[in-house]
Amino acid sequence: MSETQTKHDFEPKIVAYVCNWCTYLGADLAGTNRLEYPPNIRILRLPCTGRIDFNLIVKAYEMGADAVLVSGCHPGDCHYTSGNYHARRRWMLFRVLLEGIGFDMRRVHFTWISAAEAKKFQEVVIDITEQTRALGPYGDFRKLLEAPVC
Amino acid sequence: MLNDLRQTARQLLADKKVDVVIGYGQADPAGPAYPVFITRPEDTEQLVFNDRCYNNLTTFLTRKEIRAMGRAAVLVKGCDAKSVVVLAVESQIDRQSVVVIGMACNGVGQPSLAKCRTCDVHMPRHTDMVIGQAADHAIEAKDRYAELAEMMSKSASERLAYWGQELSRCVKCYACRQVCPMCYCERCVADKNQPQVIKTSATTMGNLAWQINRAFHLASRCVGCDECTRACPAGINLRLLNLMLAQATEEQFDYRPGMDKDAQPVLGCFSVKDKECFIK
Amino acid sequence: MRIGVFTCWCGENIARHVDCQKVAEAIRNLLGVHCSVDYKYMCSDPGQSMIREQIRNGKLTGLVVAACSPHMHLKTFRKAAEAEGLNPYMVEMANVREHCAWVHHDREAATAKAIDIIRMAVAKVQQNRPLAAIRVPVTKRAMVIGGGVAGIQAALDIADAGFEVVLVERDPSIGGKMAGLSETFPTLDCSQCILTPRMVDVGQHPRIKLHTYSEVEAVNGYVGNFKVTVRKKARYVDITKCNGCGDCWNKCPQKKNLSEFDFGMGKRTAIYVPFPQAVPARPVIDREACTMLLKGKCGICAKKCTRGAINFEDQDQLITEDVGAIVAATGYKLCDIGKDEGRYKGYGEYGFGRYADVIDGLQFERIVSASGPTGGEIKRPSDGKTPKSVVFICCVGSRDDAKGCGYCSKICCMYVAKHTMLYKHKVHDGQAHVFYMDIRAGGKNYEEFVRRAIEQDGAEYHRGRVSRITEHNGQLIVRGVDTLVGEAMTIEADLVVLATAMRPADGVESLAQKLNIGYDEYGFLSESHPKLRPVETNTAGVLVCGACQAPKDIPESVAQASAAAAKVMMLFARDELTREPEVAEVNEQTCAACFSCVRGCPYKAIDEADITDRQGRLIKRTARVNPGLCMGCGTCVAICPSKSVDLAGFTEQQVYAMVESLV
Amino acid sequence: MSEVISARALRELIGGWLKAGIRVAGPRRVATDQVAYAWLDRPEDCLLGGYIHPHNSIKEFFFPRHESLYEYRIEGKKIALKNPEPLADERIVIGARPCDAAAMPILDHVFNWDFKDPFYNRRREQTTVVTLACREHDHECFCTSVGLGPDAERGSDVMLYELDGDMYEVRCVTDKGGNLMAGRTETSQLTGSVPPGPAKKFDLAYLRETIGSKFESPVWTEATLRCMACGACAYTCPTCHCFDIVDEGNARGGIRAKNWDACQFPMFTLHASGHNPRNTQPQRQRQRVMHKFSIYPDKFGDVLCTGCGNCTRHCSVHLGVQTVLEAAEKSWRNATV
Repeated sequence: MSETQTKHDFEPKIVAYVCNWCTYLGADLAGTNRLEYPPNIRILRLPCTGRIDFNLIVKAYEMGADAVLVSGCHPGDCHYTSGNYHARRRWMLFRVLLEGIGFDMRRVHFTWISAAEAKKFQEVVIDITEQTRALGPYGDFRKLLEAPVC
Repeated sequence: MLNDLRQTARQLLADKKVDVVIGYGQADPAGPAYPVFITRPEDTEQLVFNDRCYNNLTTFLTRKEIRAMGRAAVLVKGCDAKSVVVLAVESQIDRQSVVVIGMACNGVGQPSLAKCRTCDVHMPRHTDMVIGQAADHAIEAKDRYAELAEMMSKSASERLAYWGQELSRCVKCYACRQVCPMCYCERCVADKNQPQVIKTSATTMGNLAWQINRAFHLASRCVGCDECTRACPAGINLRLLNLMLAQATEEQFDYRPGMDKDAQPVLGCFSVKDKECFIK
Repeated sequence: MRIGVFTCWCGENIARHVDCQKVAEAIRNLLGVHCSVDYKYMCSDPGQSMIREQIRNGKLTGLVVAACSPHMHLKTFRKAAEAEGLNPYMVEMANVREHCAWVHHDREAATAKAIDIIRMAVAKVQQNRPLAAIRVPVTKRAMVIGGGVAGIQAALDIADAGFEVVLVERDPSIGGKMAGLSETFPTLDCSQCILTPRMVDVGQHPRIKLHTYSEVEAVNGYVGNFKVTVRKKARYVDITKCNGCGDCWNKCPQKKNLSEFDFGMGKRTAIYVPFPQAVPARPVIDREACTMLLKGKCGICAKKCTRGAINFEDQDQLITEDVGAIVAATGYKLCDIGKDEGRYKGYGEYGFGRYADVIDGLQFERIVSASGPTGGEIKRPSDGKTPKSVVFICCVGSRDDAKGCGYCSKICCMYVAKHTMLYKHKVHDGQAHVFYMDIRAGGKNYEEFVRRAIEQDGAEYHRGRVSRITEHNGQLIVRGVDTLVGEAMTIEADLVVLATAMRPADGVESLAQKLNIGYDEYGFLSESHPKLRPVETNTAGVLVCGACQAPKDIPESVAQASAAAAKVMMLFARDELTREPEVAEVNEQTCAACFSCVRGCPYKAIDEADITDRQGRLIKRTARVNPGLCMGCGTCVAICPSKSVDLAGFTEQQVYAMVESLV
Repeated sequence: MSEVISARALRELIGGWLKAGIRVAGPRRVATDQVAYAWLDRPEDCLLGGYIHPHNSIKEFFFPRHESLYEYRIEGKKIALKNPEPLADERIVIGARPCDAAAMPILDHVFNWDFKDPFYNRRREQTTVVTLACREHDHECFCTSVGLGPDAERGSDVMLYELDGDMYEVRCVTDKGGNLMAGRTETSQLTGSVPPGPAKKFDLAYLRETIGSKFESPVWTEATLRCMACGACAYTCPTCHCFDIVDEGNARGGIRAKNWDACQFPMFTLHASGHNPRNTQPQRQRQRVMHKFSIYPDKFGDVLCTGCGNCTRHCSVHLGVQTVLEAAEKSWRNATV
């Protein structure tokens, strides 16, 4: 039992899909600056937020994530000029669907974090971890996962 | 009206303008009408049009069996006409080589289907001709999405539980996909197994993943013909999923698929001004 | 698959918070992992040679290095693998330093997380496929857009290196703004004296093809293989026949046209050569001014021309040039502070455009220039009398968000100092006043230059802004404040010179869109990295230099131009380019040809294509990625509903394997 | 002389079963105008009338649409397999339609002719089928055309016939049924009967002897060109029994699952090479009908259809066994004339 685990009875699992050029580097900088944050987050590096398919978000919950973070370059900063604009428009609609089917929107987070915003990265991760810990395990979704067939 | 229809179809075939007319036939007046493919002028007598003509026949325009028959004329109701527009925008059909026969429609089903109760395209648009007359009256956006408002008044957990219940009945027969004119993919992502993005199992989760995928791939493309809902043997109200995205698309982008044949599609495009209040 | 996992301590950096031995233990048990070792410094020579030895002895087919950020060392380890004959793209890194050891101080939690991160990388590498770098041929021919000093420098450097250059200039002559300057700071050497020889070099260079009075119409293709369509505007003079004798413009009756070259300070005829040293020294007919072209009357020039070079039927021509690289050097213009346009708010209070004697810096250059309309004598525009008191105002528009330009135009402090000197040298009893916000004189001999203006040439510098300028019987009343003295002041001036903000030349946005490169809110072209890639853009093969990228003075522009030229030469030093193979590819079997990827691709790298049988009959349509253009963002993958397009290096297989390893 | 039970007593009986931990399935309203065979939570969940046919069939309780064959766990470099616990609980399906019940003995052939499917057989042993004879039918019903009828007893352990006054006559068809109802019924003079079923839609004998030679008949295309290529017919059919075997899991492990599959999907016969022996929809429809009325009967004697009509009833283009065979008989008889 590690300290953090003894500190809390529930350790949320948080999956982060981040772009290679802004948020990933922001996280790198957070490291370089030794900005401590909870270890619950698992970062998947993709070239661009434009690459992040909505099915990946669903898959993360299927794999037992309690919250998902999607993060990339600020508008105008996209390494590929407009991938994040495409992503943004996709999320504008996808959120509506998630919300509609009764998804807990407090468990899906979208942010822009630039390569320079190490502090913001740290704060976002701390926020999400604490908020998700307060929410507890995503029981409603687990029920769906475990629903039997005949 | 019926005579006009048969006459028109006969002419098109006789003049060799088209090789096949995709229309409705009906063996038993008490039973539903179903798609027929008329290739000979004399067979046009089989054509019917009434409030049992549910099918969105434009789905056949992208079917290889039907394409093989040659140039097609297709009957469309107001709602179906919109899918012709989207198919053309998505370069699935060469609009010039298809004859689109619009049928004035006062709604199908007894009682008429949900889509018909909020229909504002009784007279089909963007067709090559329209047979019959029907009165169109504008429907306020909020009325189009009334059912949705009711569902959204429930709590998130209640909604998730509701969909869990409904989708526990889904058997993954893919009727919803097969009848959809917009589901023309040569290989649906659901049938892709490397990787298996969507579980093939008809478990509640597998079904949810599939329906999320289906609904979102139709985002800003679904014309609301509701064939998916009608085709579902398990009676799952898929219409609600489509409405969610239709409403968002209309609210955020002032876009209704298939209404304006020149409007730029919503996805695959972007505006630097897109709202992003949800992004921290 | 035989995977080797190498966990780096990074000295204490990782080992302090992550138990590397425990990690190596845990990973050793993973399915598919052949060996798992930890070591103090993987990136060190012994570290790398250990990895190579393991690849050799263990016949490894995949590699995971658990160390720092891939941005730090992925290339290093890919090289190491390649040296052992293992495809470099079979190497993945697990970032257990920046993303773990450095940010989690609870050793047990950090160790657990490190294991997860590595499991993810192992899951991914199992789905990796060997990739081969993409090779594209290079057309060793460059295009330079803009014939100012930057464009000239770039063109000459590239041409002197032995490559062909196509130089496209919008105006009838090359030379740009610099050709119109009087003398240049900080040395006060005559601008034309140093520029015109280079212009002549360009004109005579065997490897430089010059398109003046021409504009870029369209740009297709990609690095090493651009096809540029150039519009040669109708000049109405056949410059192959013309010998520039001057009979035409000397006889032209339309003499009242404002000279662009003199910034409206002088006049020119309808058929004209912008300035005597123009290259090419051939005239052009101003279609807005020529009565022959407007009304079909006159035609004197045609009669006078002994060589029959005048052609009133002349039409615009479109020509295409194949080039391997493009240098944008489109330069700047001065903010037209007379009027409001969009974000740029005018300086109505300064009366520019309203009072003839309120002029901008470039106009003043023409007035003091020996080749200028006044022959170098300083006369004010209104009545031609010599101004005894001149007020120079800095930062007119610049450094002022309210007026539209938040940035510093950088050259003004220097040229204002220069102006005061030139003025003093010509009008000995005159007094120059300068209103400034700060003096920014960084640069070799710059500060000294400004001091000279103040101390030797007695220019009066007032730190403060001018609130407004009014005219009172022929005198300009300048009301301002000297914040150092701390009092409002009024100066009666004969002439006011505004150091107006520098802005990118007109039409730069549309050019940027044709070149598919970025530009900032002001229209300055974006370099791909502010420090490390200052002349490259985000479109490979397209470079920028000079004032189109940001306000710059001559030496900087020239330096940047040479830098851009050097980049072009680097490109041309090879017969073919190798590009990162991590690009998208379409599964043409399953593509439904909806072409939303074509719509969405930020690089226009996807085309609509037909698949036909041997007889040429259409089997089906499909989207097709041009690997030369694709930059590997993967936007198409997310857009494609049937996932018929995939991105090498980040395939669906790889990404889902990673997610599924997170349980 | 007959054995009867009152509706009230029947519901109490269901309640008793449920209390005793027996899993009871029956027709249940699962949505507005949607009746399905589903597990019952309370006796009143069970519908004993007011519908023609549930949208599914009782095969779900013997051959579920998704079933785990075994679990696998990846532990380090080792992979551990775990068989599922054999089904323990006793089960009752009540209110089955005769056409659904009749499907079970037909399916028994295919799950036992060479490999004896333990999952299927275990469920058969554990489950008692109580059938409710039909008083109504709709346009899609055609049980009478395949030798069954509104009160066909085949596949049932107990038959219930509606009587006036909320009573049911109980006829135990098998010992299993007998044991289930023993002591639960009372003796009466009343005997139940049902009105005649749907008129015959086609001549089975004629089709059985003709169909084998009609592989190339144009009717297949004419009658089925409109097929949408979904699996609604197969999945609502009491006798369709095709399945696929897939592994589903993640880096830690997963299951090997047996999932329903349907011959109407183009993927069903798609080869890895890209070649597809059944390349058009009519070919797939022909396969379905041929399987039911030629291939299966040639092998096992029974036609693979009980006339429930679900295929046509749930088809978005009103296409099913009945419509195809009607068309086929018509065109073949005309051809011979």
